Amino acid sequence: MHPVLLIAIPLLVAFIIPLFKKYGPSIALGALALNTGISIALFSVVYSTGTVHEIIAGFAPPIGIFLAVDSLSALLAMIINLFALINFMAIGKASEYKFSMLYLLAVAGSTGIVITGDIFNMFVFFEITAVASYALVASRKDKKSMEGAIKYMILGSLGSIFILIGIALIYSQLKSLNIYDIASRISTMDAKIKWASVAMLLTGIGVEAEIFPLNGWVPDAYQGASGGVASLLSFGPSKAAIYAIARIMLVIFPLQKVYYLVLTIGVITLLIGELAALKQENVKRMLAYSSIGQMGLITIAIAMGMNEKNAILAIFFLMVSHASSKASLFLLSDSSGMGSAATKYTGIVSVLGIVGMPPFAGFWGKWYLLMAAINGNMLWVIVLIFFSGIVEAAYFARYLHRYYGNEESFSRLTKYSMAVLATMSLIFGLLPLIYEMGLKTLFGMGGV
Amino acid sequence: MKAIELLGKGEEMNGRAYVKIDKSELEEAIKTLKENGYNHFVMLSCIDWLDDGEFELVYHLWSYEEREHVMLSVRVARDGESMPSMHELFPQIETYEREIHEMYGIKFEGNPRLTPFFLEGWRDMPPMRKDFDSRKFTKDVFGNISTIEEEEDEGI
Amino acid sequence: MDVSAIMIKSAVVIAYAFIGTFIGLLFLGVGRKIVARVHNRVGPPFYQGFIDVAKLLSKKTNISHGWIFDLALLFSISGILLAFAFLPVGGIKLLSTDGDAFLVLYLLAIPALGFALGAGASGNPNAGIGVMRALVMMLSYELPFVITMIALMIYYDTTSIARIVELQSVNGISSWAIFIPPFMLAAAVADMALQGMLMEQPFDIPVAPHEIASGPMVEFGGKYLGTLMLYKAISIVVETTLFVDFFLGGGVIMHGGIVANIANFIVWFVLIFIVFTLSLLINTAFPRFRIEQAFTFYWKYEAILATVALIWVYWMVI
Amino acid sequence: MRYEEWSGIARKASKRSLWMVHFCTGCGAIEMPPVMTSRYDMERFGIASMATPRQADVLLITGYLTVKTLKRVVQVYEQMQSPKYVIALGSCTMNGGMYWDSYNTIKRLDKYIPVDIYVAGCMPRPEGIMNAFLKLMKLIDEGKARGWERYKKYYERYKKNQEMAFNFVKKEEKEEEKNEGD
Amino acid sequence: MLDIILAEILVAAIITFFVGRKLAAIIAMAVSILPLIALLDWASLYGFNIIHLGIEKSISIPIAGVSLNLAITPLGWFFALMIIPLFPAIMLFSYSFYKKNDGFYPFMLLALLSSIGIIMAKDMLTFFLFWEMMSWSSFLLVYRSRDKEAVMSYFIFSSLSAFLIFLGILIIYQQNASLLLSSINIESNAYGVVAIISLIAGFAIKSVLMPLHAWAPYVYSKSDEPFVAFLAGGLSKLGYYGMFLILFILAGAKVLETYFTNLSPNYILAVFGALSAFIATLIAFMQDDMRKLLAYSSIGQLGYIAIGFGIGTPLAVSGALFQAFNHAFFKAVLFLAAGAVAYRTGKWKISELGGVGYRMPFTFMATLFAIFTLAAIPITSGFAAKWLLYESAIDAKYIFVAPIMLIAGVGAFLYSFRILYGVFLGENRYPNIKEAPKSMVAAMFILVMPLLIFLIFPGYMLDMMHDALISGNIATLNHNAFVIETSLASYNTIAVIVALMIALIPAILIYKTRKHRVVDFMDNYLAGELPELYDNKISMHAASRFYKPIEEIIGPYFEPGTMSYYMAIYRGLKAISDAVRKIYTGKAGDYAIYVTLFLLIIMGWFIWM
Repeated sequence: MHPVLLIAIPLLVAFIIPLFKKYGPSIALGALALNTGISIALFSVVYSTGTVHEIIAGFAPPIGIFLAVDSLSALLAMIINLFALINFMAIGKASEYKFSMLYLLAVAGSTGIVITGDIFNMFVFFEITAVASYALVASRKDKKSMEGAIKYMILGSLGSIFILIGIALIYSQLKSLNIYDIASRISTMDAKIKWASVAMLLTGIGVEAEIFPLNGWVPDAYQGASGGVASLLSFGPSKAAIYAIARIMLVIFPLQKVYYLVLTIGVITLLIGELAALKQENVKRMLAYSSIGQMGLITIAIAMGMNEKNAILAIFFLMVSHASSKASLFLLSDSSGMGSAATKYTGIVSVLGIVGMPPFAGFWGKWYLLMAAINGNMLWVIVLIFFSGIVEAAYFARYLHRYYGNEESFSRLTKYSMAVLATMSLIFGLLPLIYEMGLKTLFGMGGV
Repeated sequence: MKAIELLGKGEEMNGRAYVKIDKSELEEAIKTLKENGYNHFVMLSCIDWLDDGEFELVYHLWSYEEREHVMLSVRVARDGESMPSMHELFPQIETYEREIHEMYGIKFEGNPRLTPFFLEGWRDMPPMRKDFDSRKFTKDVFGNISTIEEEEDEGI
Repeated sequence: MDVSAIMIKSAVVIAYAFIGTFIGLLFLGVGRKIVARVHNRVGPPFYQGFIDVAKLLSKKTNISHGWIFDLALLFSISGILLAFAFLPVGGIKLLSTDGDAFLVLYLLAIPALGFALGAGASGNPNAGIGVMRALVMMLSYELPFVITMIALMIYYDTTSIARIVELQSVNGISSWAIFIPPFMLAAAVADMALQGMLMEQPFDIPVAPHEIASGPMVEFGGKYLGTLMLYKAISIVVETTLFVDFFLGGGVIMHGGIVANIANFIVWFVLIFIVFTLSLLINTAFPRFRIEQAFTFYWKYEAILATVALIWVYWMVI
Repeated sequence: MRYEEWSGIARKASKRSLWMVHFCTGCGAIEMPPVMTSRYDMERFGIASMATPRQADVLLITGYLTVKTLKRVVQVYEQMQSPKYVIALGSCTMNGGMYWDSYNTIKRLDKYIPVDIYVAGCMPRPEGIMNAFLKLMKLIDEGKARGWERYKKYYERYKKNQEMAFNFVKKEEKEEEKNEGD
Repeated sequence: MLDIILAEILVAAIITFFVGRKLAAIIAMAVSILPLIALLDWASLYGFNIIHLGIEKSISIPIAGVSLNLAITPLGWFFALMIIPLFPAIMLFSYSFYKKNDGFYPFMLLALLSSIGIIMAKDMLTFFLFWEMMSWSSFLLVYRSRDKEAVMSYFIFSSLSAFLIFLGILIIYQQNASLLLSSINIESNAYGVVAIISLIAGFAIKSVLMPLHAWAPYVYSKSDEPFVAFLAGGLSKLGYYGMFLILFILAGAKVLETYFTNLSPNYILAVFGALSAFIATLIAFMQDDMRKLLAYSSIGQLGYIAIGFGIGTPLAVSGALFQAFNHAFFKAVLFLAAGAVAYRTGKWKISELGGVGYRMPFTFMATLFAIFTLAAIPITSGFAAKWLLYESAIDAKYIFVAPIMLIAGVGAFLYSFRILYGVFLGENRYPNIKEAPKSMVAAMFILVMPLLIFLIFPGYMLDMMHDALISGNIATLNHNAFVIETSLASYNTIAVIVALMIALIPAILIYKTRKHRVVDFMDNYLAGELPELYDNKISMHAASRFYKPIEEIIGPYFEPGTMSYYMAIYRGLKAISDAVRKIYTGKAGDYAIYVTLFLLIIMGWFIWM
């Protein structure tokens, strides 16, 4: 089973659905289930053999499209599809066929970004996810979601332009689109153009990856979107974008200067995200700011990933913990609180997961991140992480206190799927899966 | 005397103004005196004229500016005629009225606390009235409480 | 510690307990005589203490408020006798080698806590307020007393009273603590604290008869009051001996056999009598303080003096 | 509990240490300071004034008693611990004194609580009070001050008298009528 | 065997979620006895061979790729003796305390598991993991109280403590590149000192040392009593376990001494302990809510242990460990008693309670004994502990710490009497309440049992901590079962007990020979007033605002309270957060400018740097 199926199936099904309008959601569900199966199979293959390289349509790498599935991308692909499946069940059958079409497109796009080895191909998938998520955010059709969607679209399109320019600059010099090929010949590029392309790419993808100055759209988009869409955004596109940054940073431009810049950006994003969330009364905006903070944390991990093996492990754990906890919290934020046992369980488990309490993946994420930080003896980074940790504890304690016990209106399926999403962080925190995956060489050739 | 000018009637009796007032004008009189400096309510006393069948209630007021003492005297029938209570004007009147109610039996409408004051468990007629024979009462009550002598056979 | 040694030791302790009670009751009567003399009155006979206790113990009916109320009776006598057993009396180390100053300090607290429980169980509001004042008094006079005690301990580098008495009687009277400059100040402070401990006039706030009907003792009568009188008597002896042991060398002037013991006993007796009379004279001179005044007196003025003495000793020692 | 079995020492001790609770109901209280202070000094005989009836042996009534005060005096007397004695000062306690015809003062204290010693005088002088104490001490010594035993023996009669005084009962028969009445 | 025990606790924790109230309590009780058996079995290692089941001494648990390895150490064993026995008693107590099973037992069992983990941790990863597990399982128990201050303050303070400890661990890890506790030696450079101080501060938050204690009064007074009995009794001891580990086993105290040549920081720890004991006691007796009073009294008593660790001499440390042992038990009993009283009367305020002791004699007896140990009455084990501490203060000539410590001891009488009089004695305002249920009374008496043993034989306690002291390379005192000798003086419990027996004879003689009559409550001297005239409504309660006179003198000094400083910081943070939120203006145009600006900045940065 060729990894390209992961992209092909959702795209194909997305365009078949309009024919069977009534059965749209159930078809989409089937496609997602299939997709999850494949991604789990792919994960086990990568788990046993290491990175997987596939070519599409018979052309050799420099010309043909080339898929490189390494350990992190296999994990992310599995998470995106698995969580998308559960999330879709949580959203339930009520959504009409147009919604499931967009949903499938977004899933296909973000999976594509993660597993492709070709820059231009990555750009195409960026466009697909971006367009799909604009429409998804606007799916609630009220004033707030319209406003959020528009802001997201403006910034998203600005970002895509920069990505395109960046890729064009690289192509003009090296005449190739394959990431690894570029990586090996990057030094031959003229310095000025090289730096320009890095800046362009970083900014472009940064918009989608919610890095500090570029995440203006995040609070409004997440507030506007419905719970299901917000949780999709939290584990789908943003994770893929952060992965793309990791790939550019660690594969194409493994240079010290870039490393310092991304580190400082990460720290600023973390502080801004956490502090902004402290005063925020509206739940969705608060969770959005907290996602910005978590993204900052992952960026720090990526920046340290350059020369610290622990940091790579930290990226794995943080990605999983943030995806699972944030997804369930966004689903929960649709109603006014945690009434029944299942929602109470979800709320408490996801908060403990994000704050980084032991059996959950978040704890290992923080542990390895800080181990890496102390190896690079960056004491000031540690202190700032601790400070933001305390601020995070403050607003999550207030969140837990305010929303405990109020009544809520969830169907049984939604409640249980939320609980499963939250338990994911616990499962990955206990099983040694991620640890082994983390030890494998990352990004195939030229990786760490 | 200033009080006599104020109320228009009454005469001076060994240095004090003595004014006879009817029950209805009483409140009016006290109010005017109070506004014009007689702000110290000395006491409320009651005399039992048994033979002409009336109680005489005397309201004593004192003014610090003029250093004058005025006595407003009101005549009330003995057979249980009631009096309006003046405690809104001077709070301490309430206690005086309570005592007079207990000792003479005059009812004061509006007085919130006409409960027993000095005498606990008293079931006879108000003791200060002239027609109450204290000596006979003592003989009846305390007279027949027998002393407890030591029975001789016990011996010390 | 073979059995015979224990037997002798407990016999000595029991003997001294009786002596202590006897002297205590004697002091009660004599105390009232001295106060009466100051008032230019004849005053009761010196054996009045014995008569009062005999009368109280021979009362026909004794009112009690339950088993917690009786606790007061048990605690008071046993606590004060225990404290007395752990004090060197006139140079004779009863049990004071087995315990030290802190033990005695806390043993003195047992009777106080026993009263508090008994008074509390009697349910009388006067008793509650009385006990509150007694505990606040204890808190207030303990601070200066404890500071002077620590000054002594640091100076003699021991916490056992027996050792302190030994070190003070190395060469007779001249080596008494009171003649060392900082300890003169400390002795004055400790004497005022002693005034509070003995509940003499300026500080008899807890048992004030006029304000709170003799405080904790409101519901005590008959044998309960008799026991309290015994406690009061013995506590006079104990507290004055404590003061004498700390500052006046425990009355030890000679070392050696029986003669020395008798001499030391007499000196000890004279010393505690002087200290007791001093506190009585202060008693007659002062009206009763309010509890706030007593608290500020001890915690502001006395504590400062005591700390000065402590620092002075500390500076001398290091 | 016969008086004689009571050992001699106890009697001697209680004689020489009388503790007094002092119920100043009338004008006798002013006589007490000279008794306590240096001129007459009752402490010579071991007499001291105590704050609560629980601690006292002697109840000193120093003046006329209205019915209302009698209720409190009876309560204090019952709270004292036996053996207890009562000394009544002044003529008001004997026969009502100048209040002989007043409607609410009791005429003879003896009818309500057992009185060991009456001290005549419209307020006796301190010497009188001192004599009373000395007489009481002599009585105790001879074992004649037995008021508290009388109270225990004739308790119901004392109680009945007290009830009649408290409710100003006119006549015994009136009482029966009252019973049928209500 | 050990793995079965731990697995059972975990499984029980999960089962008790779904099981009925009574069954959950029974399971919890049964499971919490298992570690106790393990403790007794390991006792044979340290000279007390009681039972021999051959339970393994160490175990390693694989989790997420790494393995947590646990092993019993002498210090761990001694602290386990303080903490583990609390659990069966608390479960027994809560058998009849809770009306419905809403999540108390599972989290208590998780807390039990994590405290075992902390005590037996061999390396710092395991230690920190179980430390965090402890903080969130106890947080969820505090969370049940639904009170805003308690929930927020507990969560923030425990995450602050966790981060401080993590900082210390990181620096130590950086210095000797291994997490194993046995192979650590902290260099005495600036980093080492920062690590030690942050570790001690982290542990001090959990063991409520004065400036970091702000959360305790809120949490102790709002969450339910059985949990607070563990929180005050057990959890604070884990803080001191960590401190002992850092200061003595990893020779932190020596590092601090060598680094700060002139002023030894141990003295500062002793001073903090003394202040904590003194100020907490003064605040304690002004409280009206019984649980707040017990909270401040717990802060005060824990201050003594900090003094002991601060002075650091063998005398001081053994005194501190003895005091820790006593405090674990008598504080648990006091909170359980408060729970029993609240269970029956539904009230906590002393001004509303009164005379409960007449109708609940057993609860009163348990409280009375616990209070005697708290107030260090001579023959109780409380006195032996405090005696050692006083001796060490005098021996080390700490002239500032010694008087304050002694006054705090005397101050303990004041608030202990306030509880006895205000709640149990005084006017009987609850004449018809019944005694607490049997299971509650049994739980209290189980916790009183250990204090009884060490009442007569303080020497045994010194034997038990013998190995722990040696592992912390501290000398031990020469003692036998009854007598403790120190350079300054000696304390012989047998002499005290025998003398007490002798002294009791006259008291019993007087008590027995003269008969006495028990009188009912209303027959009291009320200056002759007759209660019947006021139809028995005379209030005889004198316990509300009991220490009013000195409250007005001392009160103003403690007016603002440390929590107000923390609240100021919190408001400052909120102001910053407000400023930060301003950046997100909400207009798409600004965001676009931000993006382009960002691009220009990083391009400039790349090209010119």
